[in-house]
Amino acid sequence: MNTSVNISGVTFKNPVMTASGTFGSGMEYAEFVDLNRLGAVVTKGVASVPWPGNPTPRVAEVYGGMLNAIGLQNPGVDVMIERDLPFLKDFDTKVIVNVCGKSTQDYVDVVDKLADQDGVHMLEINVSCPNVKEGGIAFGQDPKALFEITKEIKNHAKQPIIMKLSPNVTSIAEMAKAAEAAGSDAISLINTITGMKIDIYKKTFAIANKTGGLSGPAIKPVAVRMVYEASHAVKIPVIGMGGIANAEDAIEFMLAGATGVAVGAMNFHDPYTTLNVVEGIERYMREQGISDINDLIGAVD
Amino acid sequence: MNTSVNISGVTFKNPVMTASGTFGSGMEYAEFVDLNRLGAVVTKGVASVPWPGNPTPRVAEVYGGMLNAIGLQNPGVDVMIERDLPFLKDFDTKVIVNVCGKSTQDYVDVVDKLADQDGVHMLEINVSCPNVKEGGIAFGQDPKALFEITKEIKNHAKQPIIMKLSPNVTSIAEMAKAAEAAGSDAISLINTITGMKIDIYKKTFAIANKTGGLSGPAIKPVAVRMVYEASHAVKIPVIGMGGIANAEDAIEFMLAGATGVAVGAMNFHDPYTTLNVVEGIERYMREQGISDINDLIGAVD
Amino acid sequence: MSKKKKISAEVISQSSLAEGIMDLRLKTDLAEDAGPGQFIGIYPSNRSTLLPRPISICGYDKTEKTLRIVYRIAGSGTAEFALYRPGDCVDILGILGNGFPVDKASGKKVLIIGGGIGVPPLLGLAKELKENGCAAEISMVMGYRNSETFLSDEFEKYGKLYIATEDGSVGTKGNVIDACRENKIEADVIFSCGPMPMLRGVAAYAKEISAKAYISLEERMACGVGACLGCICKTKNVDDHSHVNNARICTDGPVFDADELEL
Amino acid sequence: MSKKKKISAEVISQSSLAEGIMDLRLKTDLAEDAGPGQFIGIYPSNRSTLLPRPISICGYDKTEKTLRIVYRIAGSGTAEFALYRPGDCVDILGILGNGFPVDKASGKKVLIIGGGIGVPPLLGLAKELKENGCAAEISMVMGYRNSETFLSDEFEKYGKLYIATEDGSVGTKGNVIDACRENKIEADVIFSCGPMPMLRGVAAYAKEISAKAYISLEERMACGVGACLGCICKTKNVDDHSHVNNARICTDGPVFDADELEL
Ligand SMILES: Cc1cc2nc3c(=O)[nH]c(=O)nc-3n(C[C@H](O)[C@H](O)[C@H](O)COP(=O)(O)OP(=O)(O)OC[C@H]3O[C@@H](n4cnc5c(N)ncnc54)[C@H](O)[C@@H]3O)c2cc1C
Ligand SMILES: Cc1cc2nc3c(=O)[nH]c(=O)nc-3n(C[C@H](O)[C@H](O)[C@H](O)COP(=O)(O)OP(=O)(O)OC[C@H]3O[C@@H](n4cnc5c(N)ncnc54)[C@H](O)[C@@H]3O)c2cc1C
Ligand SMILES: Cc1cc2nc3c(=O)[nH]c(=O)nc-3n(C[C@H](O)[C@H](O)[C@H](O)COP(=O)(O)O)c2cc1C
Ligand SMILES: Cc1cc2nc3c(=O)[nH]c(=O)nc-3n(C[C@H](O)[C@H](O)[C@H](O)COP(=O)(O)O)c2cc1C
Ligand code: FES
Ligand code: FES
Repeated sequence: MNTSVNISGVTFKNPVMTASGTFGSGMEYAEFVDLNRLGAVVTKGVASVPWPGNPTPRVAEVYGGMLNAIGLQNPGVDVMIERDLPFLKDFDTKVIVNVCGKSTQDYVDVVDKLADQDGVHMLEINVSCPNVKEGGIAFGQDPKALFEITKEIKNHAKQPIIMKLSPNVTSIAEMAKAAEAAGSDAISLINTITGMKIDIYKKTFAIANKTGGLSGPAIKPVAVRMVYEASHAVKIPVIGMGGIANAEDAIEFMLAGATGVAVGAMNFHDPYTTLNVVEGIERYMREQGISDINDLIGAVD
Repeated sequence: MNTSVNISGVTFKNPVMTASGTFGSGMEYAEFVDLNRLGAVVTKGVASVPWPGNPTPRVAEVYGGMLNAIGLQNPGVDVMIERDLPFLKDFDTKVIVNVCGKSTQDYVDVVDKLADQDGVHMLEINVSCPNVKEGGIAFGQDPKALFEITKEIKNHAKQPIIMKLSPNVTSIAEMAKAAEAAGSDAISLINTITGMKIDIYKKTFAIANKTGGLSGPAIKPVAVRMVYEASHAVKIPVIGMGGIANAEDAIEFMLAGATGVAVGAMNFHDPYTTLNVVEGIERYMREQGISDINDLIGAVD
Repeated sequence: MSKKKKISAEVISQSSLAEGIMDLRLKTDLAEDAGPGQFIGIYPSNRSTLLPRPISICGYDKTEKTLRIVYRIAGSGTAEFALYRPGDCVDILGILGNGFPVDKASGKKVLIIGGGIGVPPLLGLAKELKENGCAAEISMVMGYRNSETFLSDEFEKYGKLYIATEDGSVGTKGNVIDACRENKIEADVIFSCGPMPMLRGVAAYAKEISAKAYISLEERMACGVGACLGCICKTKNVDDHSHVNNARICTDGPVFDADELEL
Repeated sequence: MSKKKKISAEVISQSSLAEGIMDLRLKTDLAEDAGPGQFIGIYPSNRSTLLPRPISICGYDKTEKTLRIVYRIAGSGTAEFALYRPGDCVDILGILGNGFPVDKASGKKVLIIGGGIGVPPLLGLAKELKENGCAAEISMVMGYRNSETFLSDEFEKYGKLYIATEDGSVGTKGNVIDACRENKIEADVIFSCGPMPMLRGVAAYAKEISAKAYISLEERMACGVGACLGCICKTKNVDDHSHVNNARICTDGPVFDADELEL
């Protein structure tokens, strides 16, 4: 039984990854899950310098999911290189570093610093964070801006890059095409959908930032649809995410066209989710007599 | 205690309405709910001629909601005038007729036919149905197209019009402004978010149309955010909907900026939902010492 | 007929009739309105699933105010129902649907054909026809996968019962139509419920023997009360309510005159 | 310390201590790792709410492997927990957080200050200090809304207890700081848990009497294990882990040296 997939020349032992920002640098969940079992660990977004993020409350629970406006707090790429990457090197899993920035130069700075880190197998470029005022999503909601920044990052990146797309757009296919045209090696989606919660007794926003990104099972049907549309619009591989809670969900994304899948907010509900997804996919393949996981990709059309 | 609200010159005894397409013409739910208690009944979308709609399966359950691709099946405006409007006239509630079409002319034809129906208090123009191939959402995803069709409909309409906006856009504020600029008297949002579900055992789409519109509690945070953004972008009143299950949810929409609120998919979960919302809002006002419901509108900022 | 209601019903008993087939009895006032071939919507209590599950009425006792349903564990909702114990409460919506037109059986040779999980609603029909109807004769053909021929002992009380099993372990090996032919069953009126391919076979068989067929259909439902237009089937002629060639299974059905459908 | 786990725990007992205040005891191996001031995440079984509820450990018995938690019914999750009966199972995540630094109490005059639903975790602390610590002296001030002074009888076993109530029905009328002043309570080390305005008062009072203060904070949490960065508090200096002026309450806390915080 083959469970390995190939994304832009990188081989993953299985398609199961962690969604950026929901798994720290892997350290926090290593207490629960053997990281060696995962296809890849995708780290929390990192910028060229430390970012303090947004005021609290930063998270709020909603029906079937949560809102977050962490605001990309991160210790900066230097700390990641000194502390987190060495920790991850000890595991037999691929490492994808998620990169954030406020300007094109910010992104390029991080990408340059990571260029000769051989423990970094791919870069995921977050141009879709709805929770920072400048940069971030501005690049992710306009196909021209997405094209430009992708091109610039591609000029610098030594590792293959994955542009991470925002669902807060009219046409996800158009965004996927812009990323592909600019040379992105793969795309991942969806980032969170912008949402809001109001406490009707306190008469305040549940999130200090007013709006936050919606994630969790609530968004899964939107995510599956967008993965389907994006994967039909481009030839580069797609990594799908949005509400994955179990192997069935992950397989649904693959049938829709995803080559890789990532578990996000459901890690908070059950820290063993990633592992359960890995094992559940294997069980499904056995039961359905599927010998190569690649046969699942885009199989429902 | 005043629970009445005014939308573009029409007075509603309370802000609670039914979301189009989830309440038939009112007849089906009259067995459960005294229609006299509702602010308004909003009817299923009606076209100039009967439409057969989409093949089945047309509905699928998802986490915290459902997908639908009814495809705007409807008996045509003539039947509505002969059968449904006379039925509704016997109730002391406002009637909003939801109008659909494939071309501008289609919409205009319906609007013209309804012009001298005094049992129709407002028209809601559905330019945001994701489940029909032509027309519909095409108008609802492009501000220019929205402006043009709004203008044309406004030229014909005798009743005040409500443009119903699609959430499947990059900027809801821009769409709201286009509707306002073209003379719409009010706007309503959100229509369903396009989603997809795949049955991993049958390897088929759960909905024959492949994609369907997501509704129910799962979409509430997105709907509240869009109501907030839209109501801050325009001066015309906003009718909010998306996942309302109880009075707390309805109040959340009002605090975010909605003047009216509509209950959709949750009617299917509990046919008494509209009535419970009406009574729950009154209870909240008593408990919180709010004498005029208009004080809630946009109160969290 | 009374108004439809969503109310809480109390579980009286539950048992397993066969592998994955449950027999649930509920105490509820709705029983007073029940008829054969009608159904109820049962709401899972799991708050992440919101739609009612349509389940046919298998039996009812109007004096005791009890409803009996027999269902297959098919997914998360029915799996939850299978855990219910006496005393538990469950929200139900009903009474839904039109039911079988028992008056059409008056003075006629009736044939009742059921397959798989389409068998249960026919038990209530057989009982009603036997006890309150004026059918000249009642034959029944029930199709099962294997020897787990649930409810067959009860059917026998109401008329002549033939059984078909896919694996041939009981009765005719094959499907219900094979059993009809094998036993050369004649009829003026057929009532049937089961999977769509079987219903198509029933409609064709009815034509052959010049009988009327009334068949009960299934479709994904959201509201269950005729409002959402989710559950339509195709009709030969323009439908009175929809003004297109669609009828609503939840309200215009689930039982239709086979001649009126585009199967 | 053992690894954190998500496991199922069995409810041993549950009772109400005061209006809306519940006392729940769980059987779980996690008790072996518990210390005063740490907490667990409790998952509602309602499938529409997915995040664990952080609740402090009020007491623990490492031989019996039991945890005790005392909580206020504050919303849908805690309302669900309040229905649990002996024998029910509940998923919990733990042991979380750093807990109170009991070693800092060694040879010192200790003052424990609690307010409202911040009272429960201090009971485990008082017991630990009394039974296994080497504090020179233990005074305690607990603040309540009214005469429902839950847990106060148990605190009395571990030292001198002062009570403050908002309505003046028991002890000092006013808040915990009013009670401290009224009783001129001296201390070298203060341990405290309660609402933020109270904690600010505690930090100021500690300055006044030149005591060290260790305070336990609350914030909305998602993961509970330091991964999501949802639950931060502001620190005076750049934090070792985050490299900005933020510490994670769930892992670096919930107990912090008040001097290190930007309150
Ligand atoms: C009029 C009618 C009468 C029925 N009577 C019976 C009966 O007496 N006994 C019995 O075992 N089954 C009956 N069914 C089928 C029954 O409704 C489904 O098996 C049940 O809804 C499955 O729910 P679930 O949550 O277990 O499955 P899931 O697959 O988890 O359900 C997901 C969603 O799909 C819907 N769904 C799944 N399967 C079906 C289906 N076959 N038909 C309609 N909706 C479906 C569910 O209602 C739910 O909304 C009937 C269906 C209809 C339409
Ligand atoms: C470290 C820590 C220790 C705590 N210890 C206790 C304790 O011992 N006893 C006790 O009664 N309460 C304690 N709380 C508060 C407790 O977590 C909340 O009252 C509880 O989460 C409310 O959940 P709910 O579902 O009833 O409320 P809801 O309002 O329905 O909860 C919705 C969401 O908000 C979160 N939330 C709501 N209130 C709070 C809050 N005050 N703090 C953090 N998250 C909140 C919930 O966890 C949930 O994710 C503690 C909080 C923290 C952070
Ligand atoms: C708390 C939190 C923090 C996140 N931080 C990041 C981030 O730093 N970079 C990024 O690209 N996406 C981030 N995301 C988005 C997730 O990676 C993922 O795209 C999204 O949550 C949808 O998946 P889910 O529904 O499985 O959570 C974050 C999500 C959450 C919930
Ligand atoms: C079954 C169904 C049919 C619908 N039909 C229409 C329609 O005819 N016209 C329209 O404008 N919106 C239609 N809608 C959208 C709803 O009116 C509403 O905007 C949407 O469902 C969000 O609200 P909810 O989450 O409360 O359902 C339909 C929704 C559903 C679920
Ligand atoms: S289920 Fe809604 S019309 Fe039949
Ligand atoms: S709750 Fe996630 S870091 Fe503290």
